[in-house]
Amino acid sequence: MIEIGLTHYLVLSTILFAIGLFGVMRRKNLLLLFFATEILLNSVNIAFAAISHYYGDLTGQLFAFFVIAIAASEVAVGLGLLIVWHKRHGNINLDKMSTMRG
Amino acid sequence: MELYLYLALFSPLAGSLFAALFGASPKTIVAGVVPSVLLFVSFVSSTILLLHILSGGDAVHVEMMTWMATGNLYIPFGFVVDQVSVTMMMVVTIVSTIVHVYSIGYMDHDKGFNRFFSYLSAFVFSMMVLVMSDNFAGLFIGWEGVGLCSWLLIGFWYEKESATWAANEAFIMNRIADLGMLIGIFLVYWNTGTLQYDKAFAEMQHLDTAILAWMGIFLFIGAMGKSAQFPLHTWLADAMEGPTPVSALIHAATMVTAGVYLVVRANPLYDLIPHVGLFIASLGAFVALFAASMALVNRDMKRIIAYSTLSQLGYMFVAAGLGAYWVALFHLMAHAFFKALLFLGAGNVMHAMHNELDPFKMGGLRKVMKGTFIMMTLASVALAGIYPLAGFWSKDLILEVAMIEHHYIIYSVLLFTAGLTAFYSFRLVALVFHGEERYKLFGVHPHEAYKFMLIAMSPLLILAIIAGAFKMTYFEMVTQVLPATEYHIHSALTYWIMTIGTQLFVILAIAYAYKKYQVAKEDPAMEKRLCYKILINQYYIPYFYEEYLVKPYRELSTIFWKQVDMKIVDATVDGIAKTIYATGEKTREMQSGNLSTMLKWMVAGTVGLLSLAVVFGLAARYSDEIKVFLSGLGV
Amino acid sequence: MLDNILSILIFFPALAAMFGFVIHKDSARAYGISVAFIELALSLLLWFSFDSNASGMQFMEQLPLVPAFGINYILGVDGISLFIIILASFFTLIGIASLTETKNVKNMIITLLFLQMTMVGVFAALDAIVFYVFWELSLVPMLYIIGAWGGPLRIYASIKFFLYTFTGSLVMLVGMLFMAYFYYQATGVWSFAILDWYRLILPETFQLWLFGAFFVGFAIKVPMFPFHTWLPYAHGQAPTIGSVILAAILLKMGTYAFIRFSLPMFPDASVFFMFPIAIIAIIMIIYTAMVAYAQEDIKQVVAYSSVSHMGVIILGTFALNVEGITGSIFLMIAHGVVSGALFLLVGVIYDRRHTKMMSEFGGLASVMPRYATIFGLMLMASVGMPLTINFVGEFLSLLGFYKQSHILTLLAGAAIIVGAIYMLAAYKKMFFGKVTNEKNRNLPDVNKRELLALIPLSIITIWLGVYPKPILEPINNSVESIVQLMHDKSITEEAKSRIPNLIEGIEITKTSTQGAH
Amino acid sequence: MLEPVNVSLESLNLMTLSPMLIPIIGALMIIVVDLFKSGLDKTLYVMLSLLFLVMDFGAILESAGAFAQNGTIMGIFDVMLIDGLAILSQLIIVGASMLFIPLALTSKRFHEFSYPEFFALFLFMISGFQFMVATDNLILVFVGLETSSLALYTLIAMHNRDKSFEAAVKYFTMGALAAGFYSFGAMVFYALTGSVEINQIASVLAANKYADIGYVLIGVTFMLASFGFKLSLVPFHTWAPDIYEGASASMAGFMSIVPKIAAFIVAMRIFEFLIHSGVVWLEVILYIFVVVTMTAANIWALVQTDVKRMLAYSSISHAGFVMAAILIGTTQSNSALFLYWALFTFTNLGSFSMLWISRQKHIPAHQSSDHSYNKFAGMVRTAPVAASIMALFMLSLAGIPPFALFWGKLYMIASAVSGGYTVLALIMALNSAIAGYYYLKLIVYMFMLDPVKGADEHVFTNNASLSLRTIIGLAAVGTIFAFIAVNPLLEFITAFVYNSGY
Amino acid sequence: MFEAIAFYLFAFLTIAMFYITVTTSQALYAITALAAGMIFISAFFFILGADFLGAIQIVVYSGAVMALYAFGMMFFDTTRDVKEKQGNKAIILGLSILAAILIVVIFAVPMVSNNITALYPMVAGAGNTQEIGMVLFTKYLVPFEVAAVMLLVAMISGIVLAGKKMDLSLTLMSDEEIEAEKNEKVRS
Repeated sequence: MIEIGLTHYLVLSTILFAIGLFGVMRRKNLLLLFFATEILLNSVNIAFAAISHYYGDLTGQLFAFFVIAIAASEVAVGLGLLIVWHKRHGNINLDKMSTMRG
Repeated sequence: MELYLYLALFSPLAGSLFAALFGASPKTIVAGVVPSVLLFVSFVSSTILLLHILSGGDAVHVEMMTWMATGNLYIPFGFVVDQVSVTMMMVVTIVSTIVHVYSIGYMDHDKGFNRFFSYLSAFVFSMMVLVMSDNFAGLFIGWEGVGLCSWLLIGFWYEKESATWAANEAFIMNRIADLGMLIGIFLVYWNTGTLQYDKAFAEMQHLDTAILAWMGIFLFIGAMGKSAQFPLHTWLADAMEGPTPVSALIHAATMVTAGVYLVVRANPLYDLIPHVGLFIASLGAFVALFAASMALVNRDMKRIIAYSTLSQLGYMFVAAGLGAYWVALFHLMAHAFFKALLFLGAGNVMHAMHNELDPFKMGGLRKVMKGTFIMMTLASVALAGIYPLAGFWSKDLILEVAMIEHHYIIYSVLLFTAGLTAFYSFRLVALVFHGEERYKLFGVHPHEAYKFMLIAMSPLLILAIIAGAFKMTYFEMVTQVLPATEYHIHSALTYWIMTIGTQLFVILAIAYAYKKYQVAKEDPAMEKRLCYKILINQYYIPYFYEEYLVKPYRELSTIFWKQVDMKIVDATVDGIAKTIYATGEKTREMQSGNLSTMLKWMVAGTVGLLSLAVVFGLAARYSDEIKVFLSGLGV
Repeated sequence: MLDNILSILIFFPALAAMFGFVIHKDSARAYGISVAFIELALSLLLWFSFDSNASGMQFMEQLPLVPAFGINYILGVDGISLFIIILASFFTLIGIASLTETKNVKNMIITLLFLQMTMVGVFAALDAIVFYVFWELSLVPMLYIIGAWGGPLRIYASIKFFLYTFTGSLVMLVGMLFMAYFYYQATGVWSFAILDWYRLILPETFQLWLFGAFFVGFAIKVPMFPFHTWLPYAHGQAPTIGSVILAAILLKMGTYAFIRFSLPMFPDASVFFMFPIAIIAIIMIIYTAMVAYAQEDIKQVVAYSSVSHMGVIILGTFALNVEGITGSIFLMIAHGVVSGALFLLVGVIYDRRHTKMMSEFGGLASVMPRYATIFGLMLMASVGMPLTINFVGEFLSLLGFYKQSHILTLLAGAAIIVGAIYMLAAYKKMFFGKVTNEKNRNLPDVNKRELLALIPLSIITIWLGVYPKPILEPINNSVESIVQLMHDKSITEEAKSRIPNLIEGIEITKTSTQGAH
Repeated sequence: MLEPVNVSLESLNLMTLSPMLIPIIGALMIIVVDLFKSGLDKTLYVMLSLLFLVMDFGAILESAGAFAQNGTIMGIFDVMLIDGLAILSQLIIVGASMLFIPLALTSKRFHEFSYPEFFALFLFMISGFQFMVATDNLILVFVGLETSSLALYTLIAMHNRDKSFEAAVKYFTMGALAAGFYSFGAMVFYALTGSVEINQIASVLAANKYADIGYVLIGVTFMLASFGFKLSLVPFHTWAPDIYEGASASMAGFMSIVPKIAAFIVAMRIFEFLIHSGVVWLEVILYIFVVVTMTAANIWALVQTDVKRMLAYSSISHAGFVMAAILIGTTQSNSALFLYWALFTFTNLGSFSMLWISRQKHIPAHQSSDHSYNKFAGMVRTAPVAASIMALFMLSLAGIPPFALFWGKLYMIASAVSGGYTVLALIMALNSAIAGYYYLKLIVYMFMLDPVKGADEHVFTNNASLSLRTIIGLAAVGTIFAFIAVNPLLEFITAFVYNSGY
Repeated sequence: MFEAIAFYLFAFLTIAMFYITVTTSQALYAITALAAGMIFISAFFFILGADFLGAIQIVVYSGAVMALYAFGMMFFDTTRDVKEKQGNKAIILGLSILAAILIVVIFAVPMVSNNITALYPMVAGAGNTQEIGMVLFTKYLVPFEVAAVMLLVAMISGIVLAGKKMDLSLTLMSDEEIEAEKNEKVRS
């Protein structure tokens, strides 16, 4: 327990990932839902950094770097979409977003 | 000779086609005359052929062209005129020529006049094919052809429900028998490799008796249908719905005897299987009695004659079954003459009585219809088998055959039937021509038929009287191809006792008939008796067929359609389609359009995969332990 | 021209159909008749140049299509397919000539011409995929014909027809792919050429499975019990021309395919499945005949009677001897002519009264004597009266199967009884009796146009019944080579004994397979 | 201290980048053009994009030539991987895009085409897809994937109506989740092997003899979830119908083809080696995926009332069908995938284009949605040629020979047969039969029903212009005469797939 | 020892923060917790010696992303309580917990194969940033450039979507309306 190994980080990452999943499923407010997706990506980043550290290999860090970049881009696009939606409908509740079904 | 053969064969066809040309037009006398003339040509050609054969000429055998040839099967249109077929040709052409001429008068007022002659000539053509063919397939062509024409002619007055019903019944019943015939033909082909009579019969000598027996049985089933033997007999009585000339030609003289002809023709086969022959004879005897009994009480003139035909066919089968083929053929010929005469006479009566058939509504007609009276009486005498008319010679011979072959039961049945025959024949004569003129009650004014009709009938009368005289000539001729067994009772005393006894018995029966029906009166007491009811209802056989075969068939058909086909077979197919569709309808809810649900599905899918992965991962990791565990369980 | 006559036969109607789009709709019928007439003339030319004494494939054409996968455009005819091709062009002509539809005649004619392409294609194809292409493609025009010109349930009927057969043929396609794969394994080359497949001898288990796969496709097309329920709907709803072509040609695809594929490719499986299939055939014969008897709609009677007759064809096919197979092929043609004529006849009365219910009629014999006569003739042909075309086929089929089983043939022979029952009953209901319905009293008899279609059919019915030789002989030659091939290929004792060995046929077989390459 | 790195220019193989760079340059150029003079007509941008796509296509062909000569080429520090798969898929991607982009030239005006940015984003997206397929580095795959996805979300939204926003948001959110799955999956593989290059992963795993099968399975699971989303495998498909409905018809057609082929390539690269190394679990799971996706999507397509949604489900079903190729994993099946997809491109793009030309701006009362079935009722009367072409596409989709898709199906089922997947082959065949129903349904509406009363007669060519007609004509010709092209196509594809070692 | 304490501390904090993020009904709490969580994560990066990553994490996430979100929150006016109707909570909870447990079960098993050779080993004596730079601009040059394109795409997307032109939908307007609109613009 005391000796922190890779497994610890992986487990932590998994728990955070699960929290992210929980959020993704639970949230109905799109903005808050986007938060949860950020958690997903962040949790993976921890694992990448940890693996990179324990293997002495830089690839993991680079992956994490790109993940951060991707997360940032996603925020931009996601917020753009939300803004358009909000302008039209005045809400960002996904329960009110089901005109297409079946 | 080939020319005459073709002439004999195809002039009826030409006549038929000629008449058919006028099929849709109103009555033209030409449509009746030309076929009659062409039939006369056919008759003349047949006579020439007969003379040729009689003068010791070889059988005429032609092969016109190939019909079917495939694999080893080779079926030509081949025709043979030998002693047997020429007999049949003579019978057919004589009777049909007469009937044609007669019909010109009989059908005078019918709007289907032209059509009638077309059918009638077509029938003759089919019959000629039947008798002249040199192979089983050709025989079958004629066989079915006469069936078709019989259907057309029975149902000639197609506006009558009963007529069309009878036509269909006749056709279908014949078809049942034809199946037997067809199977017989298949058996012949696969066992002998050919359908030509001569080759097949030659081959049969080497075959196993069991196979031959099956062949004989199946071919005889075919014969049973055409010759209306029990249990396929009901159609014949119903077939009387057709015009009377048709009854005379088809249902008395020619077509119904085709079965006898088949057995005679296949004599080499039946000779090899005497037990089947005995069965045929027994059935014949039974039918003779059975039909005669029904004729006793019937109140329909034509049906009475029809039953008598049936009964006489029974006689013929007795002869044929016992191996006396020439006797059968001889009776066939004689019977054809007097029975046709009887029918034509009945036709005259019907005409006179405006299609009334119940003899109880006639009576005393001898005054107005002298010619017909004489002819019918003589025909009845011939039928009863009184010396020296045709019936005596041929029928007595059959009795003798039964005697000589030691089939005493058959003999006594036949003897008894002979009495019955005499009784019902003269019952009819008595009712129709003697006694009170009951028809007056119905306001009918009977008149004699056209002269030329009576003249046309006269050759039949003559033949009915003198046919017996040709017995020995005939014997010599046909025994060149048929087994030449002379039937003589060795003891002269027995012979005379038998003959005179029979004659006396018959005359007694006639006398009784006259006595009883001289004054026709309804007899309610008799009508209440059980046996009367059985007889008048034809042993309840038609009823049985209707209730237990026709109706169930109809109902089963409806069940098959509405229940099985629609509700099971089709519904299964539709059910599969509907199930798929319904599944779609139900599960499309999965696509609720709500993003949250979609995300949940994604996560659920992943978790599902994960659990499978874990299970599999664990299983892989602990595969050894699992194996041990499972082996412990004995799996 | 003779070298490519099959391609011309296939694609000429299609090309003509393309051109047909620009024809003015009033002239469409004339155009259609001309095209169909030329096509018929071409197919007759094919017949006259056909060497009746040779048993192998003739007029073979070969073009690479997807050589990488062994798919080639191979055509050829032998005695088996020749007459069905002629029948197809004949019926297209008859059909167009007797067309009474008034709605969208042009579309109908174009569709018919396309249909003709597919029909000829199916029977001329010697490559499984090419065969499959035409086989499937034939569904489309038929779908349109039923769906656009049919009765009230037309859409249900057309979709059912399409999907049912489509499903079956997809299973068949899998079977074909397996066959090609086995061929590939055996030889290292992909090939879908039927003649190549003929040379492949498969182990019995493979044969059984493949036979099953092909069977599903063919059985639905035939249609065999219990896959037949699409047929009454299709016939019942289709316009006259649709029923005529469907009954006369399209149904024959299934039975033809049995002879072209199943028998020579899987002789052992054919023997193995002979009795089960014979029993199905007997059920088809008797059961559907009884169902036909119960019908109230004359067209349904004829439709079910088709199923019943197809039973006899199947039985003849699975007699596995020359007599039976020849008979079944002949019966295909015969049934095509007769049922086609019967459907035309039903169409005649439908055009006049717009009903097909038999209870609406009665006594028509006196109102329409010519019609009654022709109907009667076709009825007699349908019940297998000798000297009509049907009898030859029916007789030979039953005769052939009798070699294999006595009892089953006896049962199957009931065809001639039950067939007579429903046909005569129907005829009685429609034509006999008094005219009870006032609407029927003044019906006009068949007119010239209808006679134009019916008279040739009547003539053929009788001509081929009296003198079937010109057709029977080429069929016989080709069938002999197939039977010999089956005998040579079969591996089980049972099959060797069931399939006759025609010693003189060996030489022919060899040359025919060599000629293919 | 770090040593300076010396890299020779030749070793970089810069030409491997050229096909991807061309659309990027094009996109930038479009933006620059807009910068200098705004308000230019869309035709300019359409033609510019087309021009760059043609150049792109040329560049890919050039690398195809190089591949045919030298085999697989690695470039730019071995990040770029130009093998047969990359080339074939790029050809399909760029080819489909070339067919797609002229669809912007509608006679009616739509919002998205008024933006030059639309075309720029489109070209960026294409290059994103190209990067995705032309590498075996999971990082580049990820970045390429996101580049294209982000552009795609925007392109959908730019159609500018409520449904398209809804679609974009849904797609985006689910895409974000899928991105999470992807990175998690990549992480697991990285944890296992210390590498994010698929070749490397494969060899390390093989060296370890798959000792950590549990980890592998977790990684595969997440990868499956992520690509299941992209490929719309059930139950990750839920976005597809909604997004197709929300997007413009032309975009929907594009989406049914291009993103999926890119995802197929990556999936093929990842899963193929796993299947070949005997990961039975994956085989079972893929089997289930294939069967369920094919069948369920078909069943749902049956009950649709809107043609576009029906086509969406049908696209899902087709994707499931093609997924079988990866399961079977033989050269034949992988070639079948490309053949199928190339033919599918023509047919599906054609059918969506048919919807596109019939797009109305205002939905009449009798129509419940943009492309409800009854809109097409009796189409053969009013627009016979259009109806025939539409029917042609439907028949092709249903797999009626000899139209394009039949050959794809044929070869795919054949590969299942020769791969030993008999039952799968049967299921595939039977599914085609189920699918027949809903394609027929449209044909029934068009050819067998009467038009709805009061329907606008010109509705079917509402939106048509010469270029649209040309595209549809091309698609139709491609669909009909596919049988001529199948053989060269097949030989080409098989050679490329085989030489790439798949 | 220090490492363990730091790990557990930050692990607890991160989990807590993220948990608050996904459960709280106050958007403001959520964003705050998220930002805090991000910062705590950067702590892990520092612990693991990924200094560059840690810096980026703080700059990009806690700086840029959070600013964007904050802006978004203001725009959407979500500062008040967020009412979220929950469907079946059991499913949500169950699925997440199941997922966690399943992965943990497997991850808890130590990896058998530990003979991983680093492809891009950390070089002793070089700073983390230097190392990253080295790899980034050689091996990962292409992904880096593509990421640049991606950011450009994101930028364009953001501008287009949030731009004013989107307010008026040409898609929904008929041609006449579009013409009218144009003329008005010209006039004004």
